[in-house]
Amino acid sequence: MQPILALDGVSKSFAGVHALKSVSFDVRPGEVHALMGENGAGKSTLIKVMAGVHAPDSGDIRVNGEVVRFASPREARAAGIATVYQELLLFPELSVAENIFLGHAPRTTMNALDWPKMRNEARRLLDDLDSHDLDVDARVGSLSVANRQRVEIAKALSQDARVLIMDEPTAALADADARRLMDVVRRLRDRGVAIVYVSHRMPEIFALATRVSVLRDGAYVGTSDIGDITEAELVSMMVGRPVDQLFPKANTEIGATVLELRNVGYRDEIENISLTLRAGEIVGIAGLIGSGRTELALTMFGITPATSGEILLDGKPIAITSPKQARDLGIAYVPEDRGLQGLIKSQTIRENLSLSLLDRISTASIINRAKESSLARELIKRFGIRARGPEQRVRQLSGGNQQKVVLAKWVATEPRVLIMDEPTRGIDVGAKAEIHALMSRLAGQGLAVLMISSELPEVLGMSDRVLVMNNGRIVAEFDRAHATPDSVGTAMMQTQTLAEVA
Amino acid sequence: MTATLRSLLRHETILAILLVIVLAALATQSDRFFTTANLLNQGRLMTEVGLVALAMTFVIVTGGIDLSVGSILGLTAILLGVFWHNLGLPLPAAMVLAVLAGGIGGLINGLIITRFKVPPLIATLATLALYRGLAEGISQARSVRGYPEWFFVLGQGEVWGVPTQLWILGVLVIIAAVILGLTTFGRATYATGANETGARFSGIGVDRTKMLIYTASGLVAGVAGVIFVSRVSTTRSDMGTGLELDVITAVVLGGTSIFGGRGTIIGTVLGLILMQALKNGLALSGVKGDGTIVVIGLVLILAIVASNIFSRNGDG
Amino acid sequence: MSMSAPAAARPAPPMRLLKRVAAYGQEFILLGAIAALFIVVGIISPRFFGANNISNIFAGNAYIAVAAIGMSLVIISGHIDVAVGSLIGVLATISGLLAVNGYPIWLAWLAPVLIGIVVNAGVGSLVAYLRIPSIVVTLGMLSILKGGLISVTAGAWITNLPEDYLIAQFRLLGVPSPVWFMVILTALVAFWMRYSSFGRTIYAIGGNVEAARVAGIQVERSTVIVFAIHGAFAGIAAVLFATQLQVIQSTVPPNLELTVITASVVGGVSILGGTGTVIGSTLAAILFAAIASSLIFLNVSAYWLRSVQGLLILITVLADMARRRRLR
Amino acid sequence: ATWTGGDDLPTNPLACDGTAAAPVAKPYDGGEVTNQPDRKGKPIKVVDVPKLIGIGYFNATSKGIADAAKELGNVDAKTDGPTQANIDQQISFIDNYITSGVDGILFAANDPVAIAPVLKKALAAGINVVGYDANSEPNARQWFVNQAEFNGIAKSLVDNMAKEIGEDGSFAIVTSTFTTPNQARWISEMAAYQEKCHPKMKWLETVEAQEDNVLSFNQATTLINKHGADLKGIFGMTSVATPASAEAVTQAGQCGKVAVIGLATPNAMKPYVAKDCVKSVVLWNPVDLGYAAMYTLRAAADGDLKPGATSVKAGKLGELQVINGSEILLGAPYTFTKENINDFDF
Ligand SMILES: Nc1ncnc2c1ncn2[C@@H]1O[C@H](COP(=O)(O)OP(=O)(O)OP(=O)(O)O)[C@@H](O)[C@H]1O
Ligand SMILES: Nc1ncnc2c1ncn2[C@@H]1O[C@H](COP(=O)(O)OP(=O)(O)OP(=O)(O)O)[C@@H](O)[C@H]1O
Ligand SMILES: [Mg+2]
Ligand SMILES: [Mg+2]
Repeated sequence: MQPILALDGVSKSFAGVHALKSVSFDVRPGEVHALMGENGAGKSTLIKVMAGVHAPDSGDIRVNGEVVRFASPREARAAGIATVYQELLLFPELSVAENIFLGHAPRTTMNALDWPKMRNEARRLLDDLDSHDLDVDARVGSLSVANRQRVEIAKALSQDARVLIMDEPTAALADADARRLMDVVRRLRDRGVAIVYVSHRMPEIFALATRVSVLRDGAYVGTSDIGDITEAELVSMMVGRPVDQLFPKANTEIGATVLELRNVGYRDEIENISLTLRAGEIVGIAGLIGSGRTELALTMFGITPATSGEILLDGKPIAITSPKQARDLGIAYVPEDRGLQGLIKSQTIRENLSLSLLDRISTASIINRAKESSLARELIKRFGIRARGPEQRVRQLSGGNQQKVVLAKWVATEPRVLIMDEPTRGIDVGAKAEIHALMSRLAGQGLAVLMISSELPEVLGMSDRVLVMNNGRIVAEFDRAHATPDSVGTAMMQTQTLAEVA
Repeated sequence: MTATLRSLLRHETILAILLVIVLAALATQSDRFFTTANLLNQGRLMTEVGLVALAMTFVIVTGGIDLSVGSILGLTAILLGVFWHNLGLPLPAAMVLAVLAGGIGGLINGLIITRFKVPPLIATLATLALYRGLAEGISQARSVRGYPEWFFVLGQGEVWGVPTQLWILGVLVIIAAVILGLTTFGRATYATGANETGARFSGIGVDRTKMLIYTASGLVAGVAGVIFVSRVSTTRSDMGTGLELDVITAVVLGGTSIFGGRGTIIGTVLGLILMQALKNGLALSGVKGDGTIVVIGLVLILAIVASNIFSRNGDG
Repeated sequence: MSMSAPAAARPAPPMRLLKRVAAYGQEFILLGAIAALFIVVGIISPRFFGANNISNIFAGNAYIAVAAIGMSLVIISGHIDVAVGSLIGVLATISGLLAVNGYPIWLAWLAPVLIGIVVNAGVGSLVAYLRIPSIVVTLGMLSILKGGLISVTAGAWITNLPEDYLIAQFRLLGVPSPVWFMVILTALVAFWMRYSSFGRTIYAIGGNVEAARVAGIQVERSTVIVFAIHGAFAGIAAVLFATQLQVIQSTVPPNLELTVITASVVGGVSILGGTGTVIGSTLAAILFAAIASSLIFLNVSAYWLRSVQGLLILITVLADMARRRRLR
Repeated sequence: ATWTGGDDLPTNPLACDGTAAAPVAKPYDGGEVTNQPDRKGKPIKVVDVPKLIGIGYFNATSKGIADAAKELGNVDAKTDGPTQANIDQQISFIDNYITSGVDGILFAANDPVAIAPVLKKALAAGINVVGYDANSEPNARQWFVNQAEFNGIAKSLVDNMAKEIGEDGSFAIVTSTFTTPNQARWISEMAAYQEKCHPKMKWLETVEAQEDNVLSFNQATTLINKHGADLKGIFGMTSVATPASAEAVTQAGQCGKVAVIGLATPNAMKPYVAKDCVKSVVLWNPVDLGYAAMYTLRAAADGDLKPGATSVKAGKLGELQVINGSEILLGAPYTFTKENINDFDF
């Protein structure tokens, strides 16, 4: 069958960075073509070329065999190409319905916007995505990341596209939601839509894709039918080398209790949380979206200070009322949203790395620039951050490397407790393995690690103990031996049903 | 020189070149422009705006704005008179109290902005009216005059041949430049302006930083108020009306991004000097006041256009 | 327990209504404030309810309300214009000069609107295409227009305006024409903002420029258009301003830009862009006129007038903040 | 609200019957120019810095200055100043002109004390300094041309009002701001004079309206609405407030019921006077004021006007009297009425 959309020898560079080097790629109706590559390989850039956001420096774009030039995203959309971008591009002040239909809203005969119809259509689209609880009148700014992701997808679906491009649509989704989304993708594929799918999650690729193409450092590496390739081969195509084992959980000696929470609550978001973190231990928290895991982390880090209960550090009661205080007590938090919470993207790597330990590199408040630079260089080396140097702006780094900057910045504060919220979200396998290895190493050095993750395999693979949260409470606890996909998954689901009954 | 420093200095470099050209051009227009006496005198005239502009640089770097500075200046001027004349306090005590009152005005701005999350523009728009109203209400339109001679040293006197207030401005410029450029507080200021959430999640006391900055802005406006009273020998409740526009123009001309996260004290000082040089030099060259205003408006727009174009070429 | 919390969970019909109310909260706060003011002042001083006084309150700030419509669009789109006072001064002078120099009356009315469009399209172009922050461009424009106006007119008053030029003094059904302008333009724009795609585009640009760009919105062109529309409203406001009396001062009215911006933001337009309605800004303009009038009726010493205004602005804004927090 | 403002200076109401207060002989209290070069008969450069530019009143004084300069032939005069009545900017303007090297400075002070240091600096730089309209501290300038004394204006305004609304009428005042020195002085003197000579008149209140046309109109309208039939008269204290108040009365259909008396320039008032809505407008002729100021400056520069002089020749205005030590009196305030208003064009 003829490809509906094809790229031919497309190149694109940004201020000297060759993001794409003569890449060819195509997608046919009724197939899911997966696009793989490490962080910074150029996947999102390629997608933006197809979507008309970036004009290619050279090379051709063909729609149904005809060469086209997209001067703007509008033209790409007119050609039947809909895109779900990696960084969610929504309007926080507008409603869900309006976000879905902005730019192509239904009209009345008077050519005025037809709000009732817009809301109904939005309802229908969201119901299609099994998002019955998402209010079409809600302000998008008030939604969780996962719900925003759903809005993005509904928006793409609303356009009746012939080509649907999805850039890491499941990165922010928990397993169950990801599965629901995959069902939707299959349905669309069966309807004859051509789908370009980017994800770092291998199982999804093998469950969904018809073909897979790989980019490395902006260059096209190859394409294969999904049946003709194994996971290991795919990984080595992406990385250019064999990758260390994922979830390299080293058995470390578990020490004394560092941090203890007793019946901690914050408003009505989390309630009666009791848990202990011990030196050298990795505790994983599993849960569905909105189960309150992030809320718990925010409370432990002083963003939303606890409104009830007790927190003890080394057995002594403490109050954590601000992130600054948490940091000074030796608690570090690698947040969920790295662009907004983790980094100052317009600043340099050096400035980001030193931001949480300014006191330590300054005398009488004056920052020692030499110390700061050498610290930055050392961390870049130690964490294998791929960058031109400490003076590169974080904005210009790929997602994985940005994540490493956040990690490095917090590890450099030499914390005793490290809370990681979705530490490998949107991270390629290579980087993921590195982060996992790092996590193991840190635990080995006596850190108490609390890891929140929506990827069950990651939770199970990395944790000494697994806590399951639902509705703002801890509802189950498993030690490593008993934490199986079945047991944890059942706990997550059961409590969900319980909550619904209640 | 590092890449950041280079990119930070880019606007300042353009501005410095522009300033040199303007100074040269003005000097050829009038032989009375480029004289020590005139330049020192201009320094005296720009001190109040300059002082407030230093604090405003911090405010704008955090992504905020303080429109109430002119009103705070007026309020401190009135309070200085009231404390001294009506309450009979010794003048030095009245001076200190008046400056502190300015600080309280700034503190209230900071509280409204950090506690109640009111956008700075709106918060200070409201206090712009509020503080001016207080100045009018407290003064009941009366002026306080008849200050002792020693008090005028501050605004009309000289120390080692240089206007007294210029020393104060000079010292504060250095302090401000060091704080913003070299200290942890400066770093916190930039981080807050560039990404407030990110700064908070990095353990920066964002609210504390902002409170300090708005309070400092009020304090400095208070100091400017006292200097102003000393310079003009009287207090009036309409003192400092419209000061905020001059201050913001100087800061923005100096390359501080109105969106926050970017700006330097050097830039502000250059912007300030450029503005004052234009006002003075054009007047000396026979251009009337209204013509001067037009030129300043044009220079502001053109300077920012030029630096935008240059820096975009640089960044790609 | 706040009322909006259960509403967020499952919007039953009455709750939905409450949510609507909450979403338009600032308008209701303002309406409440105006009503409260009228009742309190009216009880203390019944003459406050005099037909003339009511009509003056509505007519007195109508030109500010009209200017605030354009300003609201600009602020919703994520920008600001601090030069609007100067622009109105310039346009009013041009209008008056045309009227006294024998040009047709319709031209004296139309020219300010057209010139407003052209000037602000220029401002918008600098903002959109050269990426200069709007506050910087308009700060420059403020100086240029203000200085330029005085250079040209030397502040000479314009007198001897023809009777039939004084449109702001016309009445229709006993209601002063500025009130008609204010009400009709507010209603039209409010409707247009909600039911036209360009209206929504303004919200989109102000809410998230990058998202607007990939949604296929021509951000630059739209920004220029928003500024141009704002220029048109400044032109209408200038004509209303110029024809209110029989003389035109031909200078820039002091602090007019602050009043217009304040009307917009007190009306609930977020200074960060992306939200707000023009109904709010019009109500705010009416509230200001009502406050100014009330203070005279309540014998508040005029010395404290400005403090009271400042406090009231603060209270309205804080009330709005509290409401928004509850909404979340 | 009653008037509490103004300054702390004592009021000095004139006698009710208009007998002029005996002029107090006072020695010269003006300032001295240091090292004044010989300017006698030589061309001089003069700058006029009014309170603000761009209002009708100062346009008129500026015209008078230009007229006189032309008549004199050896004066190069120009007007420059702030666009808002702002003490700080006015000071900067004067300072710049001192630096640029003028021979003479004419000023109308926004604040008598604030402007003093810079004027003294001018005197010290050998520049002749003459004020008009609004005085500075006496020793900061050589001479001040007084358009009409505060108490004279007050008397004229209040007497005219009493004539129109009767001895027991109620009135209100619209002024620019409470901090404007001249207006504040006038209002204080009016209060004192009314107390003394028209004790039954009732002063309702005073409102601020800046130098803003539309605001003045709105404030006057509100006064009319508030006081209804109780309000018999409105004083406009500025050349902006008076026509706006007249307009308010006109648009409220209260012509003949609410009197408007005030300080204003004739051109702005002609429509209302023609329609009989306003019967009397009080003002000196600001063109003459500027003209006299220019002549006074020339005389001071030539050395013809020395401390101790009792009069000065001012071209077509003839001899003007020196009062109060160092002030030159233009004359009594002038009342414009329907009969004479069309003779003036400013
Ligand atoms: N607007 C831009 N300006 C400069 N460099 C850019 C820009 N966009 C992308 N790049 C660079 O291009 C390269 C490819 O980035 P891209 O976002 O396409 O990677 P990706 O494969 O999507 O990575 P990830 O898996 O982390 O999302 C990176 O080196 C990135 O830094
Ligand atoms: N109504 C809301 N308004 C604003 N933010 C919200 C809202 N609901 C959730 N969030 C944010 O979304 C994120 C997820 O919320 P929560 O802590 O409840 O769930 P979680 O178990 O961490 O889920 P996730 O898998 O999405 O991280 C948090 O950052 C939270 O602050
Ligand atoms: Mg990507
Ligand atoms: Mg989470």
